[in-house]
Amino acid sequence: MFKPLPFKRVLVANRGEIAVRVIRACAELGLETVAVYSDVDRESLAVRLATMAFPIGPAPSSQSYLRGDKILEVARLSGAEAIHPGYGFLSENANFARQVIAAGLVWVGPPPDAIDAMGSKTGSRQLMKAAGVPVVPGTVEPLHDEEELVRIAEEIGYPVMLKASAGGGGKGMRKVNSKDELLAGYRAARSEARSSFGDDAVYIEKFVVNPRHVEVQVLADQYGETLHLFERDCSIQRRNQKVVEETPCPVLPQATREAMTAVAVQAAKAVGYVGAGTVEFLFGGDGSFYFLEMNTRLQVEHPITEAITGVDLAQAQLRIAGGEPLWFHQEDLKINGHAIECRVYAEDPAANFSPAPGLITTYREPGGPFVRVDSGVYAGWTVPIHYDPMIAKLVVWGRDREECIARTDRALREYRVLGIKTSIQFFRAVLADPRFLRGEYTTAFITPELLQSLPEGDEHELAAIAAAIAQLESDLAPAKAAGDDTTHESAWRRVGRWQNSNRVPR
Amino acid sequence: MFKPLPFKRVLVANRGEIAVRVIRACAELGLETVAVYSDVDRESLAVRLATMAFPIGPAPSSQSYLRGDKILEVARLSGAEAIHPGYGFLSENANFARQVIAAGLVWVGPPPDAIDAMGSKTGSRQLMKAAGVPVVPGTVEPLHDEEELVRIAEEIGYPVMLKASAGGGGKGMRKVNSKDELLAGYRAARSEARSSFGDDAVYIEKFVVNPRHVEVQVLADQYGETLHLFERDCSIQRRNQKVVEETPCPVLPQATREAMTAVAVQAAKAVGYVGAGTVEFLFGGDGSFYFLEMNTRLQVEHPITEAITGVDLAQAQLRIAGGEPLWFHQEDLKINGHAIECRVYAEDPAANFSPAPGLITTYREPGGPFVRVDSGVYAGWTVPIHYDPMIAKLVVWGRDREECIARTDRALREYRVLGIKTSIQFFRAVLADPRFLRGEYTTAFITPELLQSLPEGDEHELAAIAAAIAQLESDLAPAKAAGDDTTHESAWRRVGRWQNSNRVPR
Amino acid sequence: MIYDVTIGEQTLKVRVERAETGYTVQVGDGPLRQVDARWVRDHLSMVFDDQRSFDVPLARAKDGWHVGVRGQGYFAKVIDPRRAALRLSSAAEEGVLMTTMPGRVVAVLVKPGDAVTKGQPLVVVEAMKMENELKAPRDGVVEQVFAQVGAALESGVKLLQLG
Amino acid sequence: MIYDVTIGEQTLKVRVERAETGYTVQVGDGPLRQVDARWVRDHLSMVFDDQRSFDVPLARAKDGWHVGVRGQGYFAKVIDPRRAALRLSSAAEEGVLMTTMPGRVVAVLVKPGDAVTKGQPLVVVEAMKMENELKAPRDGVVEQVFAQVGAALESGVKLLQLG
Repeated sequence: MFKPLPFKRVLVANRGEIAVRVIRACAELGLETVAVYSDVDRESLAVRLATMAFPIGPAPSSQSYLRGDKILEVARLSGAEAIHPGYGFLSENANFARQVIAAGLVWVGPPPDAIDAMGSKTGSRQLMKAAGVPVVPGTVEPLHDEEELVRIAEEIGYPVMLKASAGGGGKGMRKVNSKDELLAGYRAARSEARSSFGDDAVYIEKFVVNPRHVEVQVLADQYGETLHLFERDCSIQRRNQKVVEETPCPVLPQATREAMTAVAVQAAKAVGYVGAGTVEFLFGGDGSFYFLEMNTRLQVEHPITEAITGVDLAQAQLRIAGGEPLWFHQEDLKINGHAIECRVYAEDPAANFSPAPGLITTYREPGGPFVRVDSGVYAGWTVPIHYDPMIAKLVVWGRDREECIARTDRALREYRVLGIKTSIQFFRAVLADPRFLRGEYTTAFITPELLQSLPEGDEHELAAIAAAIAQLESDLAPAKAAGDDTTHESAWRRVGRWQNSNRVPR
Repeated sequence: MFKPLPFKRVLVANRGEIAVRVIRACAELGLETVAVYSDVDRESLAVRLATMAFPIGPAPSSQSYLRGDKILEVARLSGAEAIHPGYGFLSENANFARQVIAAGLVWVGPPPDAIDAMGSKTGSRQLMKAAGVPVVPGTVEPLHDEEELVRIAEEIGYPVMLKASAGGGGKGMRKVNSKDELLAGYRAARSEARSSFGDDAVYIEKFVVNPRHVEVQVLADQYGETLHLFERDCSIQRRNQKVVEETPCPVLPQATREAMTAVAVQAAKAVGYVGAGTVEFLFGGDGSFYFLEMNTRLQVEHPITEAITGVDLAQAQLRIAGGEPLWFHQEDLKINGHAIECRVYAEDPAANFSPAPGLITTYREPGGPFVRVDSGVYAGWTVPIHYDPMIAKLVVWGRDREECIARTDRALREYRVLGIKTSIQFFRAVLADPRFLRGEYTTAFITPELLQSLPEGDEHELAAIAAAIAQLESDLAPAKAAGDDTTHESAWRRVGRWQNSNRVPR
Repeated sequence: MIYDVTIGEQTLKVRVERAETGYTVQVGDGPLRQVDARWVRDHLSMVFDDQRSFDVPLARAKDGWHVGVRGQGYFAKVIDPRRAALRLSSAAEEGVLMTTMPGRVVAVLVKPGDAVTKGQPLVVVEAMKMENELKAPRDGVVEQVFAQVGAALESGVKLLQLG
Repeated sequence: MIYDVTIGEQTLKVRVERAETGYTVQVGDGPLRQVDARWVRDHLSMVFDDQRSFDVPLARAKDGWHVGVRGQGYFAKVIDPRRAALRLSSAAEEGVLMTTMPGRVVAVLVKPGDAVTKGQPLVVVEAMKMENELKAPRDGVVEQVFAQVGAALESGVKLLQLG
């Protein structure tokens, strides 16, 4: 029996599937929950499942989910004693965390100073470098002159990457393959940086060839015990957003795993980390790995780690925040089998993943062995235009990677979403791709060709037949057609019966 | 990569959740499926999920699911190359199995001779006794005279049980606590047996005090390798039907586990068993255990074993039937965590578990971490009157028993079924019972008092308010009331909006 | 509007009025409460003025509603008392025996003209391999038998009329 | 009845008639097939005469149906050709620009009187942090602009009329 937590009611300062995830963890620990909702989320699953629910403003998150003041006011009104921020929104806002603590509430997250320390990309890099954590070789500060550029490029070795200090979105970036291209590339990068950002400062970094995105889950209690829960491979991305994740990484040598996880624990300890966090690495095709950043919160993809370790990370966050020392240790953790997550987005993969919000008319999740769906939606829910398009996560476990892939494909085939476009079918193309099957993929996995490989067969013909049947019934009995009336005893079902009884209406 | 199976299409000779379970296993192995359905099952989930579907007759199972001839005909018509019988119906019918094999099809089950050997209660007991498996001490043959009775009662020790050889249903049974009661009890049992069955033959058995029902899952390939996958405790029963099962058994000493699982493997080997099977034991409060019977098929409760071992038993059945040697061995199997199954029945626990078939108007399964639902129903499905009332199985895993219980309770709270009565709420009373929490329960666990302990609070008031609101809207807009029209843009939802805009219909 | 809502043995007077946002409700002479109620397909999502949230599945039934609260299903019979006076007396008072669940008639234990006493088994209905005895709602004489052995019947079908 | 069903770029002629059990269907001049089709809430369960089973989610949309086959969602525009003659020409021919998804208007790039060429971006709509340019369906002159920057619009709302 674990120690009763020092709080009884938890405010969940988030929305969507992660709010539901946290509500479930609270329910399993016997805690009451307080949901907050923007105007368009009144009918959300989180509101429906929580013990209490409070409105906090209009749809735009700047007026609702990002309003720390309103959330603290709801905490006061509701009698919540702890706040779980989920991911995104206020989860990595150190000032909000400080306000929560100052208000005498329990912050279910890392210490604000740890958030701050990891919050700045350059700051955290310098900090990690000092702590002996490998970072991508290069300067963090802007280059002073061409002489320094040439010297450092020689030091770290080609290819190198030149990046605008003020940059982002790929602008002001230049890959340089050899010394011959260096100066021309530098000048082009500076000129592009100046025209894009009004600042021509540029820094240099080693270009990691065939990189994969591999991250390590860590968990630390308030008493200095810091564990890792192995890695996740999150290389399959579109627009720098993760799409499919798996654990363990199919190509990580055990020695590298040991080194990487040790470094992750070291990184967490260097900032006095507490709770659940993730240390992200770039893992090169040559076996090297480098610290990218640390996410000081629960990650979207945490369930695959739960699947292979059996540790409920959301529950663990709450128990750690409640002051409980870790109830298991590094040697208790083993990689058990394999897990894959597919992030189901309301978007159209065939139209360059453009968002597809709207009303979900049909929604049926897959079930059966070792299939988990974390979602915040249901049939009848309208996916709002204001937030991230992720509507659900499909998480599948298998004894080995092969079984896991086959089961994930089965689950995808069982998934039924209608009304909005989703990435469900696209995942089947990912899973069937030979690069994925071999485990040999990089962050450049998703290509236009992959999108073309979506299955094609008699689907159009079948869809046309179904639509024609529906239209016929609708034309014959317009007032009571299917889709207008989906009750259990729909007129349409009756129509079906008439036919079996010579069309005599009953 | 496992060896491709020698069949591509599997006929699933069953219905309900187990048909869906088998279809999922086939889909994960890349196999096509053929569903068969009785007249009332045309719209079942199994038919919807299968590759092909064939009608096999009227609702009564004697005219459909028990008609081996029709099923073999469907196998021929559909080109199915294997038949999976599920549980119940034809699954333990050795003659049907022989016909399947004679038709050149693969029988996904044990050899017919093994079914036969275990099919007779007395026959299997004698066989097991000969193989050195402990059976409940006593005679299997009728007692010859009072002299023999006294001698054997002394041998096996009091209390003893006297049972009518032709008996069943509790008639002609007498518990005898000491020698003083023996002869009177014997005469009474004989007289009752004669009047009930026209046959006064009576045999004697040791009475096992505070018995639990503990069973061992076994798995054997065609080449003589026979494994066990630990035990399941299935003591919580109503009307001799299992209701809640868990694994591992919370009170089984490790030494007994080792002895019991070894005996189970021995029993399976004694009959040349192949495939998945279960050896059932009576486990006495004194630590003794005795062979009861062997179920020569997949059990309803197999998923809890899957949860703690990671082995997909339905897939394993198919692979073994396809001739694959076992791909893991005894030493690869460990008990990982704890799992509980609740069998969701369409029945009314408050009315002595009387059946409650009918239309399911609302159906939402729980989700999230480590929660699995195997079901054959959906909102809009009418549970037929003709078959077993089980509609779904909730299977929950936890790192330990405590976490598992808390998570199961959370999942039960999330489960929403309306239209028919179910046992969902009843399970919450089971889980909260101190005897269950301590793990100290027997087959006599379910008592009238437990049924009285169903939670009571403001539920009536809340239900009354909800019904009154629905009735108000229905009275104000009778043609378009909720429940009459549950489309996404229901009139009723619009009514809700009117109120926010001064009731001006749009 | 004020309704008489009967759940099990208990009857509650529930007052419900549309309000600016949602509804004003009152149970018996309890406090007035505001409730924001939204229909989400087959559920009613209710948030009360103390911000307590309840997710209540709801479906129309004969004479009332199926309602689920905290996982438990209830049948709420709803009567508008202003109209109730116009109604006929209940089935039990009329001496009508009806099926209470779908099932198959396996035995009719009485015949027209038989005198029966309240609680006496009259018809046996089987569903899902379980037999259920349907008992006389009051004393009386069997006037007419509609039940036929072997017939598969829905819930709420007339089996027998007592005089 | 014969319908023209358009899915993506493809238009199929589908003949469908009620039959003794279910329907008789024919696509183009393909074979006649029988299909037993049952509506189960928001799905159509179809079993064809070769006993192939398909579980197809279905929902009404403007001018047609959303249909899901093997996990993929399609929009099937359904036209009864006998009535089609009576219809007006399509929106694109009329020069109407409409929203293709719900979103918020973040920019209007033209004003009344501007000459535009087919494919030229006219309006930018944002949804879920992604911007989408809506382009001119044909050459023409902007007659009227209905789109207002900042407005949150449903799918299928008129943004702009070309002359």
